[in-house]
Amino acid sequence: MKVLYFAWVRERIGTDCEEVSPPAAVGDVGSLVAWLRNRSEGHAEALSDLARVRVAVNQEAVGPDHPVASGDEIAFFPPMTGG
Amino acid sequence: MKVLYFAWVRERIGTDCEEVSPPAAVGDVGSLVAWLRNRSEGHAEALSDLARVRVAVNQEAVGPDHPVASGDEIAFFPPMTGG
Amino acid sequence: MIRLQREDFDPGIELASLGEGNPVIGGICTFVGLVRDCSAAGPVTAMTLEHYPGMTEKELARIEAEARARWPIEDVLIIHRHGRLLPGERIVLVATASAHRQAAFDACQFLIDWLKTRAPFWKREEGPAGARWVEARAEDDDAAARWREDDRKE
Amino acid sequence: MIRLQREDFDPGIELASLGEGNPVIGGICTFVGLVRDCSAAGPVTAMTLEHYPGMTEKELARIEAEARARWPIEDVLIIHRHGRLLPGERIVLVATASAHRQAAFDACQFLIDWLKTRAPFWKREEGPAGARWVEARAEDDDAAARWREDDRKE
Repeated sequence: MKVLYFAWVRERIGTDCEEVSPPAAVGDVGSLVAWLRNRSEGHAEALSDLARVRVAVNQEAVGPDHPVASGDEIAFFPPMTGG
Repeated sequence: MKVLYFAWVRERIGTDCEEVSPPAAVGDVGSLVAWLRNRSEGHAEALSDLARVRVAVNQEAVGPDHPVASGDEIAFFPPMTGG
Repeated sequence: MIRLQREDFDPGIELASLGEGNPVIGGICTFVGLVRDCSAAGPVTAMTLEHYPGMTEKELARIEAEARARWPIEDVLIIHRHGRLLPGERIVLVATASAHRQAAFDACQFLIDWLKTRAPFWKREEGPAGARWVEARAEDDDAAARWREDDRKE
Repeated sequence: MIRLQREDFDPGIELASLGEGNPVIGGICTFVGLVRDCSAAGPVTAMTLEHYPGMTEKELARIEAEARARWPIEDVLIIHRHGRLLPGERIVLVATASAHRQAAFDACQFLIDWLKTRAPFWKREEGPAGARWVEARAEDDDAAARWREDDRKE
């Protein structure tokens, strides 16, 4: 699956996009976040507090229980500040 | 004093402006209206129902108790419908 | 700024100078009112706006002053036309510029609500059945009543 | 209509075609957001708007659809810029055309309120002390929360 990062999440992780292949047990957003935290110190820090980070699966805002599957586009970013 | 009429008040009275010299006893808007009603059938009809007519004295909206004096500009018109 | 005129106006040109170069402004809210081809009373082929020269300018100035007293507004523009207009033509433009969007929205809505019930304009509609004076609408009175006189934010 | 672009836009030109020739339209409400030279965090010398290409367009389309479901809107225009902007520059334009002014005002305010909390844009401000990501504001969440999901007028 493709994982995208935006704004300060992107800066802390150090990349805007990565292809990842988590184990089959990673079936929802919450377990994906737990798995991503182990990839680097930047991941651990950026994704440490899920209250500060929003998630989209296939370009739609979702909660931590939302399923994820290979082929999905998952994005992590701070609360929006446009307009 | 100068009396102005607008919209359907103007049409019913048949003029947009007249100079009038009411007796000294005519000291407020209410008594002026009562006096104007005697000038013509058009006046009587246009000013018959004060709930349907607004009044301005010297270009400021006022109520029936507002004083009027010679030299004043008094206007009668329906509720506003601009914008 | 207040303008009363017979001729049409170009909202783009008018808005370009609103609060120009004032870096405090974060939002501009604009309302433009147009002649519809149909009203509560039926089809409308034309509309004539009568007004009270002298009082109109004064009343619009009072309404602008009231808005400025209630909200932190950086700039205001009110343009109102009079004379005979056809469906689709612009009647009125009200615009407010403020540091904050809520103040811009509230002040703009206040201005058009008060203008509709306080500025001395009267509309006469023409239709297939002849001409008729537009009746004041209870909804407009209700809209204006939202902004009570004693509601100043100061 | 929704447009996402780096370059500036001319509100006058954009609004000219909004609901053009639709004689049902009685009111057009427009909000334009500008870069201020000062924010809650201090002086601002420039601002960069990052966004999520693909999701941004989808989210703006969802927000437009929601507004059309809630109010009798004849036309909608949303233009949002991204990239680096200087104080005084336009960021966003939201405009709504409706038969009635209250619907135009409400829908316009709804669109900007939802856009601020739902469209994937992030602002990075530059100032004398360096650059910082703008924090989401509780006021914007409160403004968006006025329009509850289950509040559809239909």
